[in-house]
Amino acid sequence: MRRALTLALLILASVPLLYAVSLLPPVGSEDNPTYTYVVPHYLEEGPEETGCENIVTAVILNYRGFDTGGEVTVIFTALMAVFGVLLIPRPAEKVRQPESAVPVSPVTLFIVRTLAPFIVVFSVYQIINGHSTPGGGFQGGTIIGALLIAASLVMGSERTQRLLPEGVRRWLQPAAVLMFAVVGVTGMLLFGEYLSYPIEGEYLFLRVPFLTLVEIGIGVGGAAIVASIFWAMEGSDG
Amino acid sequence: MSRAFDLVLYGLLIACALAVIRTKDLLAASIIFSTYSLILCLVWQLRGSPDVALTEAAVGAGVTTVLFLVAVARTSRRER
Amino acid sequence: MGGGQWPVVLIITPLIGAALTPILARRRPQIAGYWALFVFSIVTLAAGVLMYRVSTQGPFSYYMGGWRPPLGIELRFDEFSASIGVICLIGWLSLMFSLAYAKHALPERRIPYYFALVLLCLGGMNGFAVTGDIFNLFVFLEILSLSGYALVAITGERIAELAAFKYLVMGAISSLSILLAVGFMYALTGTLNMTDLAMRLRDVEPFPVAVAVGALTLGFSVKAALLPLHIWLPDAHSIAPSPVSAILSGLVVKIGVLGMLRMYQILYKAQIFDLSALNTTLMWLGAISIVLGALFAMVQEDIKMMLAYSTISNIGYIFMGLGLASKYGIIGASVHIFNHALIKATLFLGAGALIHQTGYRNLEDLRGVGKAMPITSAAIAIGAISIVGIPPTAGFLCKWYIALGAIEAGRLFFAVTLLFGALFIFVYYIRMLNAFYFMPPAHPEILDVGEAPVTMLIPIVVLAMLCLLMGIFGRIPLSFIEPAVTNMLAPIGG
Amino acid sequence: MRALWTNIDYVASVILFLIGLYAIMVKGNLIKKLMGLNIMETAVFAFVMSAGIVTDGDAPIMGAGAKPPFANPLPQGLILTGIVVALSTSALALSLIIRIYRQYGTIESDDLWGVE
Repeated sequence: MRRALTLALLILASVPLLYAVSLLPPVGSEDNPTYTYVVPHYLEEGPEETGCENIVTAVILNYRGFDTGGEVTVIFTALMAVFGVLLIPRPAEKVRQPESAVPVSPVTLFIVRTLAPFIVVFSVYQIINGHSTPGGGFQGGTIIGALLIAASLVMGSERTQRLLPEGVRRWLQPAAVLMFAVVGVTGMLLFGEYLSYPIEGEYLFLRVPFLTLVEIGIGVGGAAIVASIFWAMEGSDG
Repeated sequence: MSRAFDLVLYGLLIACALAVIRTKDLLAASIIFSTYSLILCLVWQLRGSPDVALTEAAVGAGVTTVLFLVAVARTSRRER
Repeated sequence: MGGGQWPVVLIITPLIGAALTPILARRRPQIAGYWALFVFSIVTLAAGVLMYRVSTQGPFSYYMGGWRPPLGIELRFDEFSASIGVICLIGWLSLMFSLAYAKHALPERRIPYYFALVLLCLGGMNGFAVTGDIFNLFVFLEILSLSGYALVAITGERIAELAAFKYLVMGAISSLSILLAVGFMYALTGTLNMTDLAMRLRDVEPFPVAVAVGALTLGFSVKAALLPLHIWLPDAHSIAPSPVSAILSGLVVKIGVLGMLRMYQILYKAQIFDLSALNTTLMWLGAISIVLGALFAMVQEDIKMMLAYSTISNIGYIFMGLGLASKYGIIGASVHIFNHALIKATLFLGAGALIHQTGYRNLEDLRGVGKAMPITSAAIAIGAISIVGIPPTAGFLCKWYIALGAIEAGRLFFAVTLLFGALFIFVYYIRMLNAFYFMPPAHPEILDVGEAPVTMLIPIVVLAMLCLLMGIFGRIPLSFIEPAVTNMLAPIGG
Repeated sequence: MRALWTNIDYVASVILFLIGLYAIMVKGNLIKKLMGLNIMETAVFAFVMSAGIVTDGDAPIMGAGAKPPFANPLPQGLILTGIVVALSTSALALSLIIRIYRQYGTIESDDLWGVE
């Protein structure tokens, strides 16, 4: 009954949606307003104005950098939220789950150990070269975070957490938010507005280092947050 | 030609989405959800968006799935 | 350039403050509260300066990264953005109230995260109020919603997590429907800036825009808890810690209304189609919310539950004012955003103080508390009188304006509904005051509890005084918002 | 109908959106609801991305050998943010689910109604 009713409701809702969709500008055409209005400026002036060969990076870190500042705040909010919801009153009372119910197979262990250095190199490359190649801070950071998760699965969370002691972790988690603030305020003091980067003039050489700094901040913060969320959910302290 | 391939991918996406809903075993559903994300990642790579594809692969297929698995392990595996 | 960097101070300070909170409070969690209060004082100062600038120089913009729209993101400060004032005021007082409250109500380890989340929520609201970019709006909406969901669950009491989950699912669907609408508008016009969007929406297909408007209305009315979409609100608002209830009920639901106002600003300027169908719907839903919200509130035993339903009723007033689409109606609605925030914060903080001191939540158990906690009870009484709309208080003027708006629009029926709604509200607040002052106590020991600690009393008293002052000087916000409304309605020749 | 065929990318995302919504409304298991929410999220992302499709568009990375047409970079930037938002929502929701299970021993909403 409930299913049928919901289904009917959704089919009813789909009619105006589909009709509206059919009236939108045709997908893929180069004459769409989405492609003729703001984007030509990004594509033509982007590399010149921002120093990024990857225009997506130019958009997310320079033209619309404030959005990305918001994005890293959202994920930091998620971390605070997970801690606020999950951390149990007294550490002494915490329920220790068994490290893992099934013993880790030596094959998995071997693969994780062998691949780890390559994964790290790959993510660091992504983070540092975000402005000229696909990928960037967040992608690289998430991959490092995923590696930490994989390590926790094979070696146990306690041992992995020793790589990133609690005192250090506390500083790394807000790294992205703080790095944005530092670069943003520097830009504000030197070039006029929050998150401004130099377009020309004597400070031009600072542009790429600044972008790289932001990328590193996002990467480090992203990795720490992703891993900490996992640890908190898995039952050990974030 | 690439249009036909797009259609196949969309078909697969919808099939995966339905499978996620229908599967009673939550562990299996999580894995199917991961597949869903990977197909989506392929779609985006084909549309000239390697950045989004990388993110989707790392976040959607990777971290989100792991978090789902942790939650399933901490709660119950069967859906009623 | 040429305008100082106060907008940056306003937006960035709470985010940095929140990022540093867990680090600073690692050893001593109690520090977090004082730190958050200090950070938010700076934000409040910035809000004051910015509001002063708006009132003296008129609206102005700040371009993030120096990129002019539509290339970059614009922060737009106009009369509606002045809601940062009320956000900062209520936020600051709630933070102060939290100092003593958090110590008792929360597990110690969660205290730093509590304050970080409150800062993020308030910072997100400030960003939402001033941004001029529809995608940036979505980002700030997510910051404030995520922290809101977590704050509901943070006590870990009774059904807190369930209420938070329900809130999260409804909230996430509404955010997605807003993002879908952003997608529609972007596909049609290629721009994300609000001012630019209003210009470019003039010559596009109207039907997809209508669907987008529908999705936006749906999304924002979930956030604002308009009646058929209110089901998440009573549990979430009553189970949250009291200062959080004050923030959620006073401010976060208003974010939905503010979003509607932004949408109307775009639509009136774009003049793309006749809005009367939407307006009529909102008017009716508003009227139903007023009556049903009040009826539900009448039968509640839990004091915070009652206040939560009363919020639904008052949101009805605001939506009715918006739907009337007449000048007085919209002015009344905009000012009611402000006044209801003050009143509801008074009531929730007052109720929080009562619960904190006595340990009881039900009206029956709280009998006779008027003698035990005279100051808090008096403040609650002032709040109750204001919310009913008895003349010398804050609630009167805006309800009066909305009624005027209904008459102006030739909708006498709605003016009558409004009066009946006020009557219902009167009944249930009388019931509450009766229990406080005139009934013999159900628990004799309640007479021995003392007044709340001074950091809790100050916010309550300040808010109650403001409720009275806003009644006397109520014309100030009315005349402040008037040019914005006139400007908004100008294209339709009203 | 022809217009629907040209805009098949939008149509696909609308279908996925409705599938996700159906899961949220009908499924009783909280984790299942959350999966529905995630499907809905990706559907909206696909919708916004479709607004930026350029036929045979190349990745918008300038440099030696890059030739137009390029894919639209703006929706890509927006969706990068969107994906992170989706991850954040899921993380919080799953934490809530874990807590709910610890308290009530069930995550079926039919059983949880009784608790309330």
